[in-house]
Amino acid sequence: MKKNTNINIKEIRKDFPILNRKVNGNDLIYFDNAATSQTPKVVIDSIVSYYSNYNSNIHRGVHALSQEATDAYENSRIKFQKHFNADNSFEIIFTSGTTHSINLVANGFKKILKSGDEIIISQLEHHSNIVPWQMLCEETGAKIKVIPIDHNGELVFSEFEKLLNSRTELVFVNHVSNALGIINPIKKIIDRAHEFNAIVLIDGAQATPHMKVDVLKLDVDFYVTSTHKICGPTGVGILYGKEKWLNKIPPFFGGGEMIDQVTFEKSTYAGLPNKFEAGTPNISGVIASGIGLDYMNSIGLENINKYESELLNYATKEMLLIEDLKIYGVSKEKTSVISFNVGEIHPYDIGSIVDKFGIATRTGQLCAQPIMDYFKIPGTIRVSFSFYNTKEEIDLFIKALHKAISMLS
Amino acid sequence: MKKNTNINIKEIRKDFPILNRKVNGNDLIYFDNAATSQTPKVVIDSIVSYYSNYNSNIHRGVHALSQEATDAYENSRIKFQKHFNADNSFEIIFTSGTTHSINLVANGFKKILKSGDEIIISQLEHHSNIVPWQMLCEETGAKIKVIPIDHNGELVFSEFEKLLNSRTELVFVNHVSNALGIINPIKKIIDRAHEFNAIVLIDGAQATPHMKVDVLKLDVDFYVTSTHKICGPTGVGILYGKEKWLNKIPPFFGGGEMIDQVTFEKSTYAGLPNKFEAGTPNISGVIASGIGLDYMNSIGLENINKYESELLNYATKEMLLIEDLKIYGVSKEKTSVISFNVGEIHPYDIGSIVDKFGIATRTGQLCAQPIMDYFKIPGTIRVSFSFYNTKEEIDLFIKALHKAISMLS
Amino acid sequence: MKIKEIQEELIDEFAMFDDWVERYEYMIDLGKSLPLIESKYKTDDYLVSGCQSKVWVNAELIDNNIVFKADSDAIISKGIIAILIRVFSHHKPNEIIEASTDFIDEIGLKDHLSPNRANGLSSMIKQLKLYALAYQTKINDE
Amino acid sequence: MKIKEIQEELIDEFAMFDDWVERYEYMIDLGKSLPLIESKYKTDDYLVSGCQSKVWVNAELIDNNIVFKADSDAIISKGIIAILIRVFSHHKPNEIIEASTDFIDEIGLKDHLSPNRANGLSSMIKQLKLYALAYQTKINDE
Ligand SMILES: Cc1ncc(COP(=O)(O)O)c(C=O)c1O
Ligand SMILES: Cc1ncc(COP(=O)(O)O)c(C=O)c1O
Repeated sequence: MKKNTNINIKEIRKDFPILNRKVNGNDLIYFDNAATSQTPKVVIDSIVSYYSNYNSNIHRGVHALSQEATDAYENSRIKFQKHFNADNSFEIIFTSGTTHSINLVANGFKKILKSGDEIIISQLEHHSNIVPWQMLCEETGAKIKVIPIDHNGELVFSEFEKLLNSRTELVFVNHVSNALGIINPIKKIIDRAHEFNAIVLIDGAQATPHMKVDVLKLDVDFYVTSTHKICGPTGVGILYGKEKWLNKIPPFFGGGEMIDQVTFEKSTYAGLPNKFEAGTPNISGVIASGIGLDYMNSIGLENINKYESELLNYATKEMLLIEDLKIYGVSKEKTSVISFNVGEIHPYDIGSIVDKFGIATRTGQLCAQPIMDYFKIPGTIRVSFSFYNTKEEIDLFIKALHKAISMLS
Repeated sequence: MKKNTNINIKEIRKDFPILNRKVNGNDLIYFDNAATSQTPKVVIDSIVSYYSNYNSNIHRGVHALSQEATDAYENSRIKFQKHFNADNSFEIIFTSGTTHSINLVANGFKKILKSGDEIIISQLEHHSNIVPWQMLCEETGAKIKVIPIDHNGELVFSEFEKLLNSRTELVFVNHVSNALGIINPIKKIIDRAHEFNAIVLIDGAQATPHMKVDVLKLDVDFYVTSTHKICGPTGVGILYGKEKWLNKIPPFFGGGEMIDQVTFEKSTYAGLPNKFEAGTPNISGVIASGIGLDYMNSIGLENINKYESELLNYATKEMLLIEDLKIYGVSKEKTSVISFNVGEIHPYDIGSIVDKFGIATRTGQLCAQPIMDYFKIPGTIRVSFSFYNTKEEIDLFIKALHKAISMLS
Repeated sequence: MKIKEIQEELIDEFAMFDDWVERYEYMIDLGKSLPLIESKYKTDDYLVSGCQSKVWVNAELIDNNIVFKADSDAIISKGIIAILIRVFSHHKPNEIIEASTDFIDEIGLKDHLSPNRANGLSSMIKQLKLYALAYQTKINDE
Repeated sequence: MKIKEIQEELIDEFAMFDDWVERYEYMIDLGKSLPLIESKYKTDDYLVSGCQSKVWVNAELIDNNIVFKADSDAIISKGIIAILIRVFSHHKPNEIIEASTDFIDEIGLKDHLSPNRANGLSSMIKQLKLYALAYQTKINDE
C-alpha cells in the first residue's frame, strides 16, 4: 500500500490518541467515520492552548486576550475561505453544525418563497436536508419535488431535468450521500438549475472529508458542512453563501454581535458575517476547526482520497465474497462508505456483535429513512473508512463479520 | 479575607492554568468574567479525555464509543436538571448558547401570538433578549412594552404592574443585568405575571455564575443560560422549559435526531428533549459543561457568592474614592459587577490603558444600548469579579486606573 | 418460583460461560424459545418505542398473574426480551413493579442498559413495568 | 516630504521612547494637534464604521492633494487618526492608495491592528484609502 500512496499510515496513526484505545479487550477499530471523524492531537492541543492561554469573549473586548481570541477566530474564517476558494471571508459563516446551516438558509427563504413555488430535493438526502425544507413548505405553501434514485442508489438525472421549470426556486442536494457514499453530479445539477434561475444549496457534510471543494468553480449558491467530520471538534458548522444571497436573506438568530443599532422601536442589522453570528459563538471550536483543516491539508486531500479509495476497493472486494451480502449504493463515484446487509439478518444484530470485537460501525436508518423505504429494509450496517484506517483493520472486520453471521444464522 | 469565607483562594487559583499568563509583561488580571468565565483544568482535561478516549456521535450508535459518549452527554443533562431542580431531565434542552435558547423560544411563539398581544421586556435587557422579541413582533404584530429603570438602574416595579393586562402574553426579564450587575426581583415578577396568565422567560446568563437557581421554587416557565459563563467551554447553552410549554412550541431546527418518522409527505417529531436537539450537538462541550458545573458546586455557590460580595464591596469602596468616578447601577442586590465612567474620559481610552497593565476589562455598550441611551453615555467600563480574583488584583487595578486617568486628563 | 429466584437461576446459568460469545449464543438460544406474540399484535401499538429493531410486547392477566408474549425482528433483541419475560412473566403486577433489575449487570448485559442502545433493555423493562402498573391500577379499581 | 519619509520620521520619533507609557503620551499629544474637522461634518455620514469610539473623517481635494481632517470622542483614537493624517494628508490620491502601512508595527501600535480593536487602525486606514480611491476615480473620469 505504501508504494501506491503518499500516506505514511504508521505516522498518521500516532497523531490520533484514541487509536490506542481498547474496546472490549480489543484494539479499537473505528469504522464510523461518516458519523464523526476522530481528532488528531494537534486539534486537542489547540483547545487546551485556547483555554490555558487566551480564552475570552471575542469582537468587543479591547483587552489583549479578547484580541488574541478574535484574531484566532477570524484567522480560522480565512482558512476556510481559502480552502473553499470563496471570494470573501465574510461569505464564510460559522454555525453550530450542518443542521444549523441548513436551517439558517431555510429560514431565510420564509419571506421570499410564495405558495406554488417549487423546491427540489433528492431521495438521497439526510434528514437534516429534508425536514427544514418541509417546515419551510408548510409556512410558505411551496411544494417539494423529489429526484428519485435508481436501484443502484444513483440519482436519475433525467428525472431531475423533468422536475425543473420556471416555478423551481430552490434545489437542495447533498454532495455525497451519507447512507450510501455515492457522489452526486453536483456540477451538472448546479448548472442545469441555474438555467432556470434556481438557487442551489449543496450539503457537503459527507464530501468535505474526502475531496477538495471549490465553491467558485462549482458556482454554488450555498455550501454547508460540519467540522466534526473533518478532524475538528463537535459543535461547529460552516455555511458558505454567495454575498448576494447572504445579503438577501434575513438573520436567523437575534442577539448580540448581529446588530448595529438597538432601540426598542427598531434594530438595524450588522453587516456580514456578524449578521448571522449572534451571541457568543463556539470560539474554541472554531479555532480548533481551523487547526483540523490545516491538519487534513498537511496530509493532502488528494492523498487522502487515493488512500481511502484503496481501502474502499479492498473492503468491497472482500465483502462481496461473503454469501448473501448485499451492498447498497453502487457507483463508480463513491467515497469510502459501504452500506450493506447480510441476508435477512437485522443490521442491529451484526452491529452489536462486531462491537464486541471492538469494531465501531453504524447501523439503522442512518438518518435517511427515504432511502431505507426505497430499498424496503429496516436499515443497513454502514462501515466508513478514513485515512487513518488500514487494510489490516478491514481484515479483522471481515473476520468478525463471519463470526457474527455464524452466530446469528 | 480567608477568615470570613470558605474560599481557599490560593488553591483555587491553581486550578486555572490561564492565571499564569503574562500580558504585556504583567500578570494577567482578568476582570471580564461577565463576558466569559475562565476554565478550570478539570474542564480542559475532560475535553482532552473525550477526544482521546470516546469521541463519537451520540444516540444512534450501537458501538461502545457511541454508548459512552451518549451516557456522558445524558449524564450532563441530569446534572443540570438536579442543579436547577427541574422536574424532568427532558426539560433541560442543550443549545449553542443563551442567544440560541432565547431565539428557540421566540420562534416557538410565532404561531401562537396574535396581533395585538403584548410582550413585556425590561430596559435592562441584553441585546440577545431584545432583538429576538422584536423579530417575533414583526412577524406576529404583537407589541413590546418596556419596564423602565430609575436613575439607580433598578426596574420600577410599579411601572411593570401598570403594563400588565389581559393582552400580556409573555414577559422577558434578565435575572441579573449584564451591564449593571443588578439582580432583578424575578420571583415577584413571575408571580405577578402569572396572575395575568403570562408566560415568563428569565435570562439567567448573568445569574447562574453567582447563585443557585431553583426553577421549581421560582415557578418560572423558561430559564436560559450559557455554560461558558459558569466554568464551561464555549458553544453550549441551557434552556429549561416547563414540559407543557416545551410540548406546545414547535421545534426550531429540523434535522436528524428531532424526528420520529420522515417521509417526503410529512415528518413527525420526536419527543422531548430530542425535538429541540436536531443535528450533532456540541458533545464534548455539553460533557465539559457538566464538569464545569460540578467544579463550581464543589466550591459551593454560597461560598462563591459570599467571597465575590467581599470583592465587590472592597472594589466599590476603593473606586468611589476616585474623583469624578461614577458607578452605574446602584442597588443592594448586585452581583460582582461594577460599571463606571470617570468624568468625561471615554471608556475605550481607560480600557486600552489598563489593558497595557495586563488588566482585562470590558468597555462600550456591553450589548445593552438601551441602558447607555438612558444614561446618555457612549458606554461604560465594566469590571466583573469572579471567585478566583483577589483584593490584591483590585489594588493593582486601582493603581492602573489612577495612571490611566492621569495620562488621559 | 419468585422473581428473585429466577434471576438467581439466570445468574448461575450465565456464570457457566467463559466469554461473551458463549453468553450471546445462549441468549440467542433463549430467544428462540420465547413465547411468541400472536401476529395480530405485531402492530405499532405494541411496539416498544425507541428501539432500532422492532420489539413487540403484549401482556394479559391470567389468574391475577401477568403473562407476557413478545417478538422482535432482531435476534439479539429477541434474546433480551426472552430473558426479561422469563423473569417477569407469570407474576403478580405488584411483584413485577417492585422487582429489582440488578441481575442484568451480573449476567453481563450491562452494556445494553445505556440510553444509547437503540434496542435497549431499559425501554423494554420500562414497557413491562408499565403493563404491570396498568393492570395493578385496574385491580385496585375493581 | 514623501509618505515614506514621514513614516520614517515617525518611526524615529517613537524610537526615542523607552516604554509604552511614553509612546502613548506622545500619541495623545499628537492627537491634540490634529487638524479638527468642522463640526458640521460630525455626523454619521463621516463616521468610521466599526469603531467603539466615534471617529469622524473628511477629505477634500486641494491642488490635487487630499487634505484630511478628523476628530474623535476618545483621546487614543484621536491620537491614532492624527498619526495617520500626518502620514497621508497633503498627498496625491494615488500615493495614498499605494502607500504601505508597515510603519505602524514599528512605532509599537501593532496591537491596534487587530480586527477586534473596536477603534481599530484598520478601519481608519481603510477609510482614508477609500477617500483616496474615490478622488482618484473622479480625477480619472475628468
Ligand atoms: C444577560 C445576558 N443575556 C444574554 C447573553 C448572551 O449570551 P451568549 O452570548 O452566550 O449567547 C449574555 C452574555 O453576554 C448576557 O449577559
Ligand atoms: C449528508 C449529511 N447532511 C447533514 C448532516 C448533519 O450534520 P450535523 O449533524 O453535523 O448537523 C450529516 C451528518 O451526519 C450528513 O451526513
